[in-house]
Amino acid sequence: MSDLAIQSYLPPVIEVESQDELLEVAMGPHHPSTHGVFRMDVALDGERVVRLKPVFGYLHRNHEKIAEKTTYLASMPYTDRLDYFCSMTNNWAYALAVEKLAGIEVPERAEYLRVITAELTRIQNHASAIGFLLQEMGASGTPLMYAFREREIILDLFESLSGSRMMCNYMRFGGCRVDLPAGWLDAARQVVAGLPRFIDEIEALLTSNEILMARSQGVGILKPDLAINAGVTGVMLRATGVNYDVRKVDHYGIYDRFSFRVPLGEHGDIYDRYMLRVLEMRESVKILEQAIPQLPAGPILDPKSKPRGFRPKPGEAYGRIEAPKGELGFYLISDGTGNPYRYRVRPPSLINLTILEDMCLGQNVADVVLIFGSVDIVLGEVDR
Amino acid sequence: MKTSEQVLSELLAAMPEVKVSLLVNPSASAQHSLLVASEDALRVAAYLRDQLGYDYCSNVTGVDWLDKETTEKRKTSRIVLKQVDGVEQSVEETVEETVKRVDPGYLEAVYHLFSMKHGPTDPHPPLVIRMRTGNRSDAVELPSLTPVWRSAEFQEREIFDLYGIVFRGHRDLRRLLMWDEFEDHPMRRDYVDPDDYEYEPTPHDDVLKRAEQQRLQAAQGGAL
Amino acid sequence: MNSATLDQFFVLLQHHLSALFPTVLQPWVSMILGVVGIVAVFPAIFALTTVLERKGLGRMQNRLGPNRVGPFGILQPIADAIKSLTKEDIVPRSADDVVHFLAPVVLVVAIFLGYAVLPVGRNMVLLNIDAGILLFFAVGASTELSIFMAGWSSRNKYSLLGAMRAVAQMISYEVPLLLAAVVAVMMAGSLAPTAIVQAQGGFTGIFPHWYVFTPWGFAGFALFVVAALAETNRSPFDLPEGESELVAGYFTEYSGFKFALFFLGEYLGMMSIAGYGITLFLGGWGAPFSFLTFIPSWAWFFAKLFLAIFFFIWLRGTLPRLRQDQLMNFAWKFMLPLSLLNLCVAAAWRFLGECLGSGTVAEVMRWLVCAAVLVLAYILLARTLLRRQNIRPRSYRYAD
Amino acid sequence: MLGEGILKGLGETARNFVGSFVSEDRLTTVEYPEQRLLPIENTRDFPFLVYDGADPDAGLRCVSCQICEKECPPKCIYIVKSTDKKPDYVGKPQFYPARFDIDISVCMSCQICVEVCPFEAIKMDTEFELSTDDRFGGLILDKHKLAKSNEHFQRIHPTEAAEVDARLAEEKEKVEAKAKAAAEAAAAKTAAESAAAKTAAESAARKAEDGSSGSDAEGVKP
Repeated sequence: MSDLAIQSYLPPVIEVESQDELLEVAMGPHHPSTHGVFRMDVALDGERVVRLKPVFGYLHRNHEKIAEKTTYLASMPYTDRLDYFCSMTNNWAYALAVEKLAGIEVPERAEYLRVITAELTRIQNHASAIGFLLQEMGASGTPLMYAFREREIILDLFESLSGSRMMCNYMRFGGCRVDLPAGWLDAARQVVAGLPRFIDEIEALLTSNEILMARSQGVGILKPDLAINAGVTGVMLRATGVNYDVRKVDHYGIYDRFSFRVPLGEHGDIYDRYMLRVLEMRESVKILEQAIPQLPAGPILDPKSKPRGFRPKPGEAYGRIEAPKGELGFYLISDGTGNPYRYRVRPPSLINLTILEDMCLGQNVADVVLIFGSVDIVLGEVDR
Repeated sequence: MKTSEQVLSELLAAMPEVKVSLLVNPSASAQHSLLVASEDALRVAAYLRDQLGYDYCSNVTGVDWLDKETTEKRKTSRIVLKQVDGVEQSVEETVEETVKRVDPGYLEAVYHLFSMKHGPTDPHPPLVIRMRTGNRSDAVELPSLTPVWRSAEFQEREIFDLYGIVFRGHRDLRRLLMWDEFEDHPMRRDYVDPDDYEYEPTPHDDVLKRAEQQRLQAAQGGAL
Repeated sequence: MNSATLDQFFVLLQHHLSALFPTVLQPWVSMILGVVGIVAVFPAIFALTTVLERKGLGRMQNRLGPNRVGPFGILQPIADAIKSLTKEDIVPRSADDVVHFLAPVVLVVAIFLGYAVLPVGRNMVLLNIDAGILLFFAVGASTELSIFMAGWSSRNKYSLLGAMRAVAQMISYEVPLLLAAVVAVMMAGSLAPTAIVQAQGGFTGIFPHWYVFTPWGFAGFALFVVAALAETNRSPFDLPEGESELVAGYFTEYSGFKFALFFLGEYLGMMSIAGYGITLFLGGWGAPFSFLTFIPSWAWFFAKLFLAIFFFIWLRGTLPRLRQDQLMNFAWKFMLPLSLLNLCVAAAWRFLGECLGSGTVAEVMRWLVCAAVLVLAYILLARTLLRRQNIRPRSYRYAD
Repeated sequence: MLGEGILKGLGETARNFVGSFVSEDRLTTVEYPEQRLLPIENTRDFPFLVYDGADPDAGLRCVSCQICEKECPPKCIYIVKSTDKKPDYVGKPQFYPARFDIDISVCMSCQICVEVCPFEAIKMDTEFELSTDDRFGGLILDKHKLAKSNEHFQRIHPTEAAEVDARLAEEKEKVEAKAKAAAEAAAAKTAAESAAAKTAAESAARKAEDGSSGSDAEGVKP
């Protein structure tokens, strides 16, 4: 079908006078701002980027193959290690996909617990993402430390709930693993009450800062049609003005019951991404303020689900949630045995990097670092 | 939003010549998929994106289906010449024989589509389209859908890397996760792990020495 | 010991010590004693600054900062020194090793030269020459050479990028730095640092006559601080070594003692430029209130120096860094016009002072006019520049 | 817009600077070896084996069923089953692990072994200062290093330990009651039929034993 005219979205080509005078720099894998081991092969004309190729795989451990060789349950702790900032949402996405595959119902209390932990995760992820972005901008770690101070408190909650700070391994197919320990809800209520103060603090420090504005406004602009076509999700997408939040689209869990809004950007630049993270934190606080008092009593695990010998019927399912970094999906094919036949993670971090090249070309080398930071990725998820 | 069956009928109404069929998913999720013949895939994809609003390709992945060997017993009747009562006659006779049938395996590329245009107002299950290669060894080409959905760019590279499907028309088909010199496709079901994961011919002395020893051993073994 | 002796303690000490030597040698000995004083005191302050910076940044970030070595971690610099002295000195194979070696040495020597004319107290200046300020700026400009030597000789792309940035930045900011300093020179009518300090010596009521308390002085001081930050590659102008972009900029390939020398040079440069800022605008060794003059002059100087260093640390703990083109725009489109205008305002101040005569009303009038011109120019210029770049606060819409 | 944002930010850092001296709870970090954070009860890091009583060998709850070995995601557990049996806490003869090793350099602290264990024999420890100078041997914990008393379990996870103890006590009571009833029935029978029905009594006792073992496997973990 050569006569088929398809409108494709390709990165721009930057004209240079002479290819020989380009300065080729390998940014990474050991570079202070690549968030782990990641490499960008950059060609510079002066300080202007004319070519950029991302190189992945330094952290690749073939998570999917490991999952196909173990039982459904045994993959749960491995999902913690995908995006190690947000293990709760990773757990949820995997549990959701398995529940779709096997048709398991989740008790109400467990749904509430999932929402509470997921929104706490979102807050701490966004806070640290802002911190890292500012670190990239050279703010010597102050916003990052404020973010980590708050994250620490949230991680303490996770530890007293699930036993571990980052590798929570908390959710199960059809519910959650353990019920709340005594006093947890009060502690959570206190933490949530303190969060608006923290967000105000971050905003006072950053939002109206002229240097931040000058560095981030109009830099790394992403257009909405390219963003949609490139499958960009999460804050990156909404910063371009596209209203697409899987919590609102799929109505998974019990997000219908809470009133919250989805902030939308307009310019699709770094400043919009930063502001959207701040605003989303505020919305998450709102959800938490509604969810914590409403938490019903009841079982936390579907009585039919059992830890061992889980064998769903043959078939396949794709389940997705709105993880803090974008749409996190799990695609499972069952052949009726105890191990999944195919286990696939749709990593938002990787797919959001598709347009890294488009955003960086023609920009300054200092902006490349910023744009990369504003995408908010975790290499554990990119490379899997 | 439409179900997969409705999409199928619309597709066939618009383009009656394309080969698309429905694959039913028996699990609780009931996410049925459309099997698209590879030669029509680009057209179908462009139609889905531009006419039906599936502008967002969420997930692209590969699946490896091995050769399936089925043995079944068949009863065949045939006519044989036999001496019956001294006279040669043709007699019908039923013979039972076991037949081994090998269904050739194939590699599959699976695309999960959603619509952002219809956005949050119109919740819908994913539209799943699949393409299959001819076999698992030499006919592993599929058309790349990256021209239609840019989000497939890295994911198709990943499939190429891990499953070995060659995507025709991809603008930059290189390995994504494994290093360029790696030879096999580790996500294939029949992939055999190396004994020692640490063993890689890297420019470190002792490893090089080990590699040399192994090479010598192999050469001697070959001579014997 | 009365306050006058305490004030002149170090001067007298130098005098008495050199008197022990034969008369022919006395000027030499006295000179060497002065040099030893500077070479001992300022690196000691540098050592203290490193630990204070880390502790101060830590406190701003709600951390404790270094606290392992010695009480409250105060001996941390000694541990750092031992570490950097015992570390392997790595020179890249393809580097130009002579230049690679010379770069940090040249930097430290040039920076130390600047201290020769810095008055750290009454009668406490090594070389009281008439063109002191000129000497300082001339010597200060030569540090660019060493930075480029470091970046070029390392044969590292990041080093080269860092060095290019550094040279561009330092040359650009030399201009507003000089122009900002010139107002003080113009008012004092001398290029000698001691004369400039003495010109700010008197008191009105209890308040001193520091230049920073005049409109042109304040503007000049602000411009000087910004330019000084850029000259010394401090945050928010630390692009040449911008860690997140260029790993460590021009000294990426330095380790061990050479790295420590760069570190030393950087901090000494910061302190010397802060010292000149104090001399030019903050009354040098003078006391801030007339009733505090009993405290020795050198104590005031070092107190002001520590305050200035703390301000530098505070900025570093708060601000992100600018981009190269924004930095250049800022220098040429904002700093330069403002500092030129400031020169005119300073001249007008002098002229108005002569025209309007003395008297409170005339004084207030003069003050208001000059301040209004500067504030108006600042607002207009800043607004125009920001609008041209389309930078403004934003509001956001929500979807339900 | 003309520098106020920067001033506001400076104010914020100054507030935190002063605040870190004024209110100690602002400080996130502690000076670790001297000061320690309060332990959080549910904390888990590496598994240990629970034993009852004073003797780690005799009181080990593990019956070497090898479920944890099978379910362990990174496969860091290595068990060799014993050939003989020894009595467990209810007095029933059970296998015990002749060898039970956990390579904690591989273990990822996921707690799945604890979840699948039907005998409450493996639990998560909170000990985290485990650094050794032997990279390969030092981090493989054998049966003796893994065995920790029930008192230790009660100390680190009081809530969970109380639940487990109650459940086990109930189990034991049930088993004992059953055994007692069986014994009484047998005694009554022997009294009635004396020597003649010797074989019948034996079979009844065997039956009681089978029933108890069945309930053991099913009933410990709901």
